[in-house]
Amino acid sequence: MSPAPEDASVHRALGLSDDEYQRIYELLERHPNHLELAMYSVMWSEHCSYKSSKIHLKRLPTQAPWVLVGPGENAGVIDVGDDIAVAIRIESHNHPSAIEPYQGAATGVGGILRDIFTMGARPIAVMDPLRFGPIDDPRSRWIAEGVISGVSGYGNSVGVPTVGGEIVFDETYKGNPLVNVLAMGVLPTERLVLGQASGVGNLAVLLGASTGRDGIGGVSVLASAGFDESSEDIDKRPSVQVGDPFEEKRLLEACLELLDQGLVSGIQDLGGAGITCATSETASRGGAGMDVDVTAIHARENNMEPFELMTSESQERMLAIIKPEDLAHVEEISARWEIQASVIGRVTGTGQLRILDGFDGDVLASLPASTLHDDAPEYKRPIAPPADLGERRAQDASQGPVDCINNLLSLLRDPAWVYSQYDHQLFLNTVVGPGNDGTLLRLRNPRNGQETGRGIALSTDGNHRWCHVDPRQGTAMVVAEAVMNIACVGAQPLAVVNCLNFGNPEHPEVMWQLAEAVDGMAEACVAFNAPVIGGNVSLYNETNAVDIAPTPVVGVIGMHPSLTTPPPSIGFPPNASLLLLGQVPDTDVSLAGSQWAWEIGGCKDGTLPTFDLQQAVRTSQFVAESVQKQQLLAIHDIAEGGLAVAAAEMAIDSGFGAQIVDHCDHVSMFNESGGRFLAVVGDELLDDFLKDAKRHDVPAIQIGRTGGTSLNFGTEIIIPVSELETAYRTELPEALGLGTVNT
Amino acid sequence: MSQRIGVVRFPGTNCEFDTIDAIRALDGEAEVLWHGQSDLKNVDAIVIPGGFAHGDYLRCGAIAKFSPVMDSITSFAEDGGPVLGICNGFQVLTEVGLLPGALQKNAGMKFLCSMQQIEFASTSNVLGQQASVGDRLMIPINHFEGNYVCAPEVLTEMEAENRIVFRYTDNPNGSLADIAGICNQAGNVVGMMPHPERATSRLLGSTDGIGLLRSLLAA
Amino acid sequence: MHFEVKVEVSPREGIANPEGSTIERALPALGFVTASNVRVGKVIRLRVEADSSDDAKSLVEDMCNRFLSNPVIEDSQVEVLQG
Amino acid sequence: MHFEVKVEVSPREGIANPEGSTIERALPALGFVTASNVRVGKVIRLRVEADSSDDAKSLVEDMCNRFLSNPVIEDSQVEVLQG
Ligand SMILES: Nc1ncnc2c1ncn2[C@@H]1O[C@H](COP(=O)(O)OP(=O)(O)O)[C@@H](O)[C@H]1O
Ligand SMILES: [Mg+2]
Repeated sequence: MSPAPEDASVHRALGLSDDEYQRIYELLERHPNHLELAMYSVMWSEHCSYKSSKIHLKRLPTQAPWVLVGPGENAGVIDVGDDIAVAIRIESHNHPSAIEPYQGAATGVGGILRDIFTMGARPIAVMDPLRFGPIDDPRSRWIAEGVISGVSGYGNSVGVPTVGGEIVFDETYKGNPLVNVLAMGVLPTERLVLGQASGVGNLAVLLGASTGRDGIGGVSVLASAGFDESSEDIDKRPSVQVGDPFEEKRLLEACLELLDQGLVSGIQDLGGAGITCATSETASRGGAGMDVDVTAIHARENNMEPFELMTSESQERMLAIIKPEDLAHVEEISARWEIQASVIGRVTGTGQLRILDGFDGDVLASLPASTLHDDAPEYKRPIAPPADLGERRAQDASQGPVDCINNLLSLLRDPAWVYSQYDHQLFLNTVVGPGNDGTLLRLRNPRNGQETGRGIALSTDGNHRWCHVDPRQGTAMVVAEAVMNIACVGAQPLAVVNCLNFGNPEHPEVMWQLAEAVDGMAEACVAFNAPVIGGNVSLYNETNAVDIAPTPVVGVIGMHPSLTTPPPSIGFPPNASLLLLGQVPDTDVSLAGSQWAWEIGGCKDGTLPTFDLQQAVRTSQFVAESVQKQQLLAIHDIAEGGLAVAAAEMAIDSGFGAQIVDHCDHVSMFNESGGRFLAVVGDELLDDFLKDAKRHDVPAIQIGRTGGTSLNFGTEIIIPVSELETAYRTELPEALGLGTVNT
Repeated sequence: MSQRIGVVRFPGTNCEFDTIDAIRALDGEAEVLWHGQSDLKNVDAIVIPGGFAHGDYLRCGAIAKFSPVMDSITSFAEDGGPVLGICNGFQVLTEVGLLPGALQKNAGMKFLCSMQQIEFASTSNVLGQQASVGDRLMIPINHFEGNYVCAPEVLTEMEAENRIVFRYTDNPNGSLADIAGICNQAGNVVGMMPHPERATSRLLGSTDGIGLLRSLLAA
Repeated sequence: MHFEVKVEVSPREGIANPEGSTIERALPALGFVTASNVRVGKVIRLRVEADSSDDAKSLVEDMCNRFLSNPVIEDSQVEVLQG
Repeated sequence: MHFEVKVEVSPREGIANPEGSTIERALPALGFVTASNVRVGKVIRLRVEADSSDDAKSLVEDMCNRFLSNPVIEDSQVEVLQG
């Protein structure tokens, strides 16, 4: 047992537990000073250290022959052939977006892009899975509107297209929106660089924006003399970061040019924990140490304290490790792109991260670089399923005010109001953009722009309702949905990234949800042969001690092997056969976890319909191949809102209706059994197609014909397509189109 | 025959390589012209592509207009050289005064990215060589500031001189007189908000921009 | 009664102002005098109906805090110009 | 000498102001008092070096005419706040 610190209030105010303090004492074999404490506190925060989730994340499959870089680096990287690699990552910016929606979302986009070009890749796509409180809640509308403007404002200006995403409104996110952002980039495989510092004597150059007092957050307690007196200054400290897409754009171009010219041996973006994180991670990944001169950091404000400089989360900065002889060249490129470049560090062979007041000045902090992350605590937090799980699962989710026509109309929502604010076409790759199932991009060679004749498909998906009812199966269904979305554009999955948005990890039920979700994700990823190559965990998503519904969000990336013609649209053509593919709902079909049950029936529990993962694998593979062979006139997967919503979206897309036999009760119309698609096949191909399906062991039943001006379920439910379209198009513009109020 | 096209790159420009790809796909040659250099490298025509030159800070084009390359382009245009400004490029051309008027924020105060139908209102300019008045094209738009305004007498004059090049058939942004593109008196300088380079491939949904770029290449 | 009101919304002290910094960086390069501390904000002028100047002010202040600006990053100042 | 200067750039009379009109349309729908004549402009504050207040003003006015505002759609006003 080590001696107690002089003043235990210091580390506690910084968010470090007494045990964590002990650990630091043991690692340093002395008491840490305030600067060192500040550095440990940011690096050992949940956000940076994954201390609650690490033990579970180990159960995810991460390997495949095409995986070049798995979890742990800034982004996952896969080899997609032709000497091209693809980098992909997803991250959350939930809490910042709740306070300042525009900047929260904007800096979220900026941050994830840096993760991509850190790997040497040019970012070519962003996706934004978004979740907000109810659309009739004014504050949720204000947050939604600000977030969407922020993604638009930053993404468009920085010059990376936003090619898809999600928008979900639910009570569970009231007060705690989820703003996740995914980015994907391409690079010549040989340019892949990792965030590591090596070569004693090499220089660490800080590139980009000046360092201000942004996002100093918890550490700012160090600014006030005594920790018990509340200091006005602290409140004034701007913990809100403002994004500058123009700075990011110049930084991106400059970094890619530095990489192209081979001037960089390691590079790391500055995100959470700022310079502390970037210097310690690069040093310890490279098995080296680093001397950092705080006075060399270009600062936005005067009189910044060393702990402020070391922990600031100012945006649009990167740390590059270069050889001393290349400095002039690096400075020349930086100047051309009008970005600042300051030599703030030197690589040493000691393994120590030393913070100095001038390279020859006083030592302000000295700690083994690797202890900041490798020795971060790892918690095995208590896990317990909810005590009333049995009762919850016994509930009947099919009760409620059944009115199939109006129920269907109320479940429709067109996300076009959102994505029409995003440039989704830049780089001339977008074959299938937002508004469909998966997004499909041309894959071109990043060296010379040559087409490869292949396509990259992306989809992001989450479903808090399924995951609330059953986090394990729900998460497996979420992965399946993402795979099914890309199957609709002819692609098969290569890899998965995930963002685990959960409540307070100190609640055993939340840890149970997390553990179950990880297991469900692992099962599905194994089944689809799509390893998890990266992700992010966002915990403490709660309002007034109420946790959000578990919301694992996945991004799936897949490949279309021969992209010569666009895949079929989702729209119904006239006069063809409408088929239901996939798992045939059997007797235990249930509305549990469906949008109908939550939004209309008012029951949030029950037992999910049986989900046959292997069947979903076969079906989506079959659909992807059928799309590639151009056998389908239209295709759409069945997800939120069930068969009825899927059919309505197909009708709205083309203006043609369909006559569906049976399926005219609310359970058949709105259940969300996983692994199903609606496909439209021309009469001349029908017999062959059905035989083919049978050969692939994919259930396919003809449920109706397309055409006409209405969508019919059975003989009684008849809805003019124009009425569907009005309901679909008006909801978002009416709620958000006029502006919103901050309440 | 303008075979070599200079494509201007300001910090913040983002459509330069798309524009170059589209030109090369039509067998044209393309060169990047860096904003800080006044040398136009003997190109035969110039495109100022879309993006956010200097972040569009202050106003779109406000900082870009001071670039050395813009001085050279102004002389080039005054000598009759073909110049096309697309989106942000159109905004820059109005800022430097090669084209009249200004582009304000969209009437709906939202960024708009969508496929839009436009109609040729005049063909006596560098883009209209292979077209007829009334031809309708599907070309994507992608802007926040595309709402064209000018003084009433300027509009009257442009109409009298046949200088409205394109009009929207369904005005998306509140543009005066549905204007999507205009030209100078001589017809060698054209500015348009829609992006022809985004309409050059069947895989991407439209090929209606090809004729426009061909016309520029032939100017 | 009609009141003409002017609202000035400016970035809060310490909060980055990318637009201002970009202008600052550009000025000397464009041949203008060097300037420092460049900050760009918004000014909104409007006419409202209210019973008194004080009323007009508080109406617009509310509008300002909830709609025209976000107090987390912006300061705003409301001035009633004339009745 | 240092001078703090304030520049207000406002949409010209007679030119539509989309930002102002959007706010005007939104106000009643969002439950605020109805306002008319809403016009949104920019305010730029900067510090310049000059020999006198008059000098500072004319320096910034020049900057304004050529750079900070676009006379086709905007008017501008320069005010020297303090020396
Ligand atoms: N926030 C958003 N940003 C961009 N695109 C979005 C957003 N929300 C939805 N979309 C797009 O709208 C389409 C439909 O979304 P969604 O209903 O979530 O699809 P699915 O159910 O097939 O996963 C998709 O193409 C998606 O990418
Ligand atoms: Mg889908």
